[in-house]
Amino acid sequence: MTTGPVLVVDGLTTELRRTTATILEGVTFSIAEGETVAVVGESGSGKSMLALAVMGLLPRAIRRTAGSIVLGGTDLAALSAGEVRARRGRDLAMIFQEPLSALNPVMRVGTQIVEVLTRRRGLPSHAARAEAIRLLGRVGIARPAERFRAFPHELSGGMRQRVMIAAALAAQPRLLIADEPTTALDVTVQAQILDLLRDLKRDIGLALMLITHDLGVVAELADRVVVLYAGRVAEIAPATTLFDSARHPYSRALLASRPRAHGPRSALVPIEGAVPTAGTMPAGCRFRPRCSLATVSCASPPPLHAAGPDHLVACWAVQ
Amino acid sequence: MKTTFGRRTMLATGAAALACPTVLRAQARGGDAVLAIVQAPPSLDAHVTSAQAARNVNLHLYETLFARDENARPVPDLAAGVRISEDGRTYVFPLRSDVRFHSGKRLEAEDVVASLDRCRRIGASASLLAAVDIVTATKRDEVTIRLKEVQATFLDNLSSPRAPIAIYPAEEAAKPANQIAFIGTGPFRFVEYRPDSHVRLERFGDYVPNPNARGRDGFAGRKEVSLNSATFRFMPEAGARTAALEAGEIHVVESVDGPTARRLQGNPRLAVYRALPFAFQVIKFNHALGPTADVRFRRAIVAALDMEEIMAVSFPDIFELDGAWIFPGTAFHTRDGTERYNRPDPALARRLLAEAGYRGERLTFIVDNLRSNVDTATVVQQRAREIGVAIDLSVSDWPTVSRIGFTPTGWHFWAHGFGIEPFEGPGSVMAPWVNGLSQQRPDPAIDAMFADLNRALDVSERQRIFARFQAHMWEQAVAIKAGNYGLFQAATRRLHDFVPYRIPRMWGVRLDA
Amino acid sequence: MMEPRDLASPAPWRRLLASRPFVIGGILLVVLVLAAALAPILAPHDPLRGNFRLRLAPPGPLHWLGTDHFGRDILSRLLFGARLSLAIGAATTLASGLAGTLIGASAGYFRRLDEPLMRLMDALMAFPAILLAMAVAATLGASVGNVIIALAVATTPHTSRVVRASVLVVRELEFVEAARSIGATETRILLRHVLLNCLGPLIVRLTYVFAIAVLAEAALSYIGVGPPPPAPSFGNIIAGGRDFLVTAPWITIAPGCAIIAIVLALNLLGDGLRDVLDPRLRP
Amino acid sequence: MLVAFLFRRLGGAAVVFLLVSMLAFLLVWLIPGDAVAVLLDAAASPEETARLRAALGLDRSPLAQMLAWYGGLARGQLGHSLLLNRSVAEALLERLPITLSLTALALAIAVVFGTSAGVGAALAHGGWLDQLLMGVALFGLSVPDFWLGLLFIIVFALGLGWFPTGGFVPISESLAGWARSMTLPGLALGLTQMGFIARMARSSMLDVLGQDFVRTAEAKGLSRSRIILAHALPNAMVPIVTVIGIVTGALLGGSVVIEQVFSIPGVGRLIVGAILARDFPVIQGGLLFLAGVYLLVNLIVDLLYAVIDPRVRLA
Repeated sequence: MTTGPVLVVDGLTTELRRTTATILEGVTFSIAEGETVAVVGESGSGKSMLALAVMGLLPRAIRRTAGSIVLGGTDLAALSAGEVRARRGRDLAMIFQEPLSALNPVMRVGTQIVEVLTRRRGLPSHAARAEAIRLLGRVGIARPAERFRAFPHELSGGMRQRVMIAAALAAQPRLLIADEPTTALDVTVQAQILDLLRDLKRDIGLALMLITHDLGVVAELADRVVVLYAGRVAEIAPATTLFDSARHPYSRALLASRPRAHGPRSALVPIEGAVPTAGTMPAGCRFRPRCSLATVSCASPPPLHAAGPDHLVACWAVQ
Repeated sequence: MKTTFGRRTMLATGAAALACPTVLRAQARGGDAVLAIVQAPPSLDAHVTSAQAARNVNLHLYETLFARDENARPVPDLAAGVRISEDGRTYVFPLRSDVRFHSGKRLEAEDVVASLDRCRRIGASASLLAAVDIVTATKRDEVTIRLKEVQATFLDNLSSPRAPIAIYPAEEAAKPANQIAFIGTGPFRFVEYRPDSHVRLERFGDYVPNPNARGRDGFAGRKEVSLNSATFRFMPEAGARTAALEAGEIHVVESVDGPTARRLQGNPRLAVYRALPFAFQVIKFNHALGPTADVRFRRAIVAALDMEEIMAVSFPDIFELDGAWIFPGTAFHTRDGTERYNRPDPALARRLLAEAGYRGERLTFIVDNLRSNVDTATVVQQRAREIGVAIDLSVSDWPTVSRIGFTPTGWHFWAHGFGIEPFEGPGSVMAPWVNGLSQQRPDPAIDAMFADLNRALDVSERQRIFARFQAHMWEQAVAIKAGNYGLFQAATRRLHDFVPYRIPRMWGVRLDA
Repeated sequence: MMEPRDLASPAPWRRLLASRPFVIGGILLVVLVLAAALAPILAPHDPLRGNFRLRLAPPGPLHWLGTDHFGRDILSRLLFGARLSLAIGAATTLASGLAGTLIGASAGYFRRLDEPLMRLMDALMAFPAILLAMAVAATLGASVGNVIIALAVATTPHTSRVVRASVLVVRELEFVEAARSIGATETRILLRHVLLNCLGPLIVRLTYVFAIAVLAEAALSYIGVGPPPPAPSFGNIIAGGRDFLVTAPWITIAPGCAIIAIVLALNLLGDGLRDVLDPRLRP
Repeated sequence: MLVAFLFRRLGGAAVVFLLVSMLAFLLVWLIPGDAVAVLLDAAASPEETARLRAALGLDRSPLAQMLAWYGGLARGQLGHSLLLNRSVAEALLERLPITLSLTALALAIAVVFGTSAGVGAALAHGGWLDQLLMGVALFGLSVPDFWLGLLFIIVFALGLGWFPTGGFVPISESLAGWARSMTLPGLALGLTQMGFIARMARSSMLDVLGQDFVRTAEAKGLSRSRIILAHALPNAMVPIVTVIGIVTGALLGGSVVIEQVFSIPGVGRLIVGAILARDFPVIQGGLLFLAGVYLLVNLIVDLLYAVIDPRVRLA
């Protein structure tokens, strides 16, 4: 199923400019063409930071200090800001958690798609308009020509997310990063958006980096999973493997917190304790304070090592 | 020649040539003079205002039957002369036959009748015509005025420039106050009035200078105009006035302060004129209220003041110390009573205060927001403080101050200038103190002297009465005359033959291109 | 959702002291207030007493900032002028605060009063404040008290709107409901809970009112409806120099700089307070 | 919707109008003195004063005057000035272009420079340019406008002679003359308000730049200029436009003093003069007129608000 990797992230490290506290540390993973890789973890684990780092959109206060981000053979990290900008939208696109705030409220949704087509793909405005309406139809918006003229606040949440996806697809990217694309939506709408993403993946062969804390979404969509904890990769495994035999204590705890069957969300069992924040990271294994299996050896950081075929884990307790 | 070349005026031209041969020198007509005046005229309806700022403009537009000459004596202007009956109650005024209104209409007796009636009805100086019984047009160009009683000053009154008894066309004289078209017989005609900006006048082409007069003479005389237009710009900011003059935007400045005048004198393109005396500064007391009702207290204040300080601060470089209640050099000027003028003596002041029983009550000095008046009040307040008298300044605009100042409560001191009164003569200087108008308590001595003055036909008798009045003013400290002040006026040297007067006259002057 | 805040807690103070504009503005203001308070000691001359032989003297060793046309020392007049200016500003602030709170709170809390009160405030806002003040001064006469009345009338509408807006937000919060449910009277709720929580925006607004009052007092004095002479208010000093812009520009320039110093200090202080007390307002 | 909105707003404006006119009447009743005092010198006798007062219709009771005035208003007339020899409407209309051109120029200066400075500062957030621009803005807020005007006169008019010290030249007469006569007053008035707009623009822009849709635009790979001009600025304009309404009110008030400083014959000076001269019909009409302009500007701001932000409903 996998051919060559679209994205290879190797040893990616970021830190706060002011305190030099690390946020991401040595993050390494790859995404193959047509593959969907889910990045999971609690809030604060650095998932969104990872997505922004790949996009080259790190907030001003944070900088990348080490590592490479190779997209289609080019190291984005070695490019200038302008060159990265030139890649965004064309090679890689991103959709966000809150489709309302992620859309410009005072610009018609059609224009927000058209500007990608004219400015990134160089289409003449007439063709861009037709293409934008086609894209709106493609992402499942009824009466697309009419909705083209709508403002974001005139659309439902699900439709807004479809607009976001259409705008992201407009530049025909090789990699789409979806940051919690369904979190802000109703359950039924969530399912529709997931169906749409699955269709697109199938039809276009899109590589998808899915940022989520919802293991249900992972189960539905992901080929492989990267478990992130406190800015470090805890475990990487094919989705099926992870669900069947997660090895890292944190992955297990995450899975345990997942509601059995399809119960209501409130049934989530929280993991005890909280993700440490930047600057208060414990030495050694960062999960150590919350880990029931912690031993003396956990005082030094565990390396990522193979725990099976295509299965990597960073834990001293796993051999 | 400065008259039109119309056939109709040829006769007059000949007369003018006889009267002033110097005018025969070839003089180019033309020039648009721009004058900066400090205050805007409150009205261009001459009948209803006695403000100085209004005269600046209105006496270019309108004329009166009689007008004051350079020495403030009444001489015929629109009238060709006057015949007074034996009983002194009938005045017959033949009108000059060559006079036209700016509307083109000829001046006739009915216009004079209507205008005089309007002044008696709504005029700001209607009291000047109080003695008039009836005004009739006895011929097409002859007006007869019948008085109720003999009035020695009737021609003075008729020619007063204060709120001029201007002659309007009859149809304008029928209109309410401040709703007229500005049509007169003056050497300039009205073009445009932009409130807060300017009034623009143009030479009146059909104007015929008074053939009976010789040369420029006060508000009367031959008013020959060579300018094409005169624009009066209202410029309240002193700095702006001088800057505009120096930049050549304007040609005449009505008023310049001392330090600026000194600076302008160094400018070879400008001429600085002194009009001194122009007016005098008066500090009034309220005789109806509190300590100022006591003559000892008033004398204490007189003794506390250094008039030089008051005048030097209020009118820098353009004042003269003079205790007389009429201008020096005029027939009525006298030294009687002035031995009490400007004798600063704080010890005497304190003693008088004690005698008056002043107990430290706070007194009110009302003053309008004209700078020189505020300055006068400020110096008085300061000096009074030094002898232990507490004075609060109450500065408001003129309407408020004058409303309060003519009531018996709410004030103790009030300072402002007397401009036109000393120019007009002893009657006008005395009038404000008659019936206690200005001091708010009638003073029988003044009232009696004023009645005597009106009855006395002999000049030396009138001079004696005025000397008594002046001595009384100082002896009783009815009010304080601080000194005479003047105006610095400045003009470009391109303006020739300019002579400062009560108003900046734009007739008889020439502006080089 | 806005959290009920307790102003007595030390946290805001610590944050205020960490705010650069607050500290700079505060220090500047303290210096100016001290200069004003110590005017009788610091002033080299009597601010009211002039020597007419030394009129319009340029700045020099005897008169550091020169003299006016009475020969009065400008520096001394400025020091005493700062007292007057600060006193007028403080009194205006107090009056605007009291009236604004009363009107704003009534409008925000009692729905029936809202419309009429706010329309009245609209009408007052539609009058340019300076003309309103002129009219008041012309009516009541120029005096320090009347300047304060005029400025308070002119600044109250906006203050009342700030209070009303806060009251509208706070009155819907749960803790007000909670207070009502345990049987607190309306007045008590209004005073204790609502107003206490509107205090942040109000304090910020009033700091700016203070600054506005100092500026407006100068403008009123300049037009001639401020405190009557010889009071050395900044505007009076500037107005006194109006006729001497060329011959004695120092009369005009020095008081303007004094106004800027005071207003700048107040604006800085207001910025610091706003950052800490009222995160919603960010002009 | 728009019609209903306008209708409602006009209703509100009518109420405010009525209140303003009543306040104006209250003032006229309370202000001592009347126009007669301006026409007469200090030595006028009581009889002369009374006669002139009657001639100007000032001897009627305040109630009668008020009723007559409202009667005139109902017929669309603002009455006749006591002193200016023209109707109040004429007096106002001949001043209108002057005050409007002054406030419009000042507003343009304040908005253009204020917005640019604010946006520039936001883009340089935290840098020296940000600090400099905001320092200047704060300074601008703290300078009395009339004093700045005097300073300009001292330096640029009296000192360098580049501009006239005051007065007004209509555009119709000379464009260059108009520009010369309006530059200093426009700057004095505009620069002090510029600080206000710059601070607002900066915080509004910072707010917008931190919002998700800007990140979306970044993610689309749009150019920096496109993001700032097409995405951030239109959103940042929403609060700026609201401030413009407030600033216009302040400018109208400020123009009253600036017109005094520069001797500009505008509406402000007309009303100040009318107050000083007790020209009651002009005071009434002038205040009503200014209130009308203020309400109109606020109405325009509300409409503009809806144009810029489609989420705003005119209700």
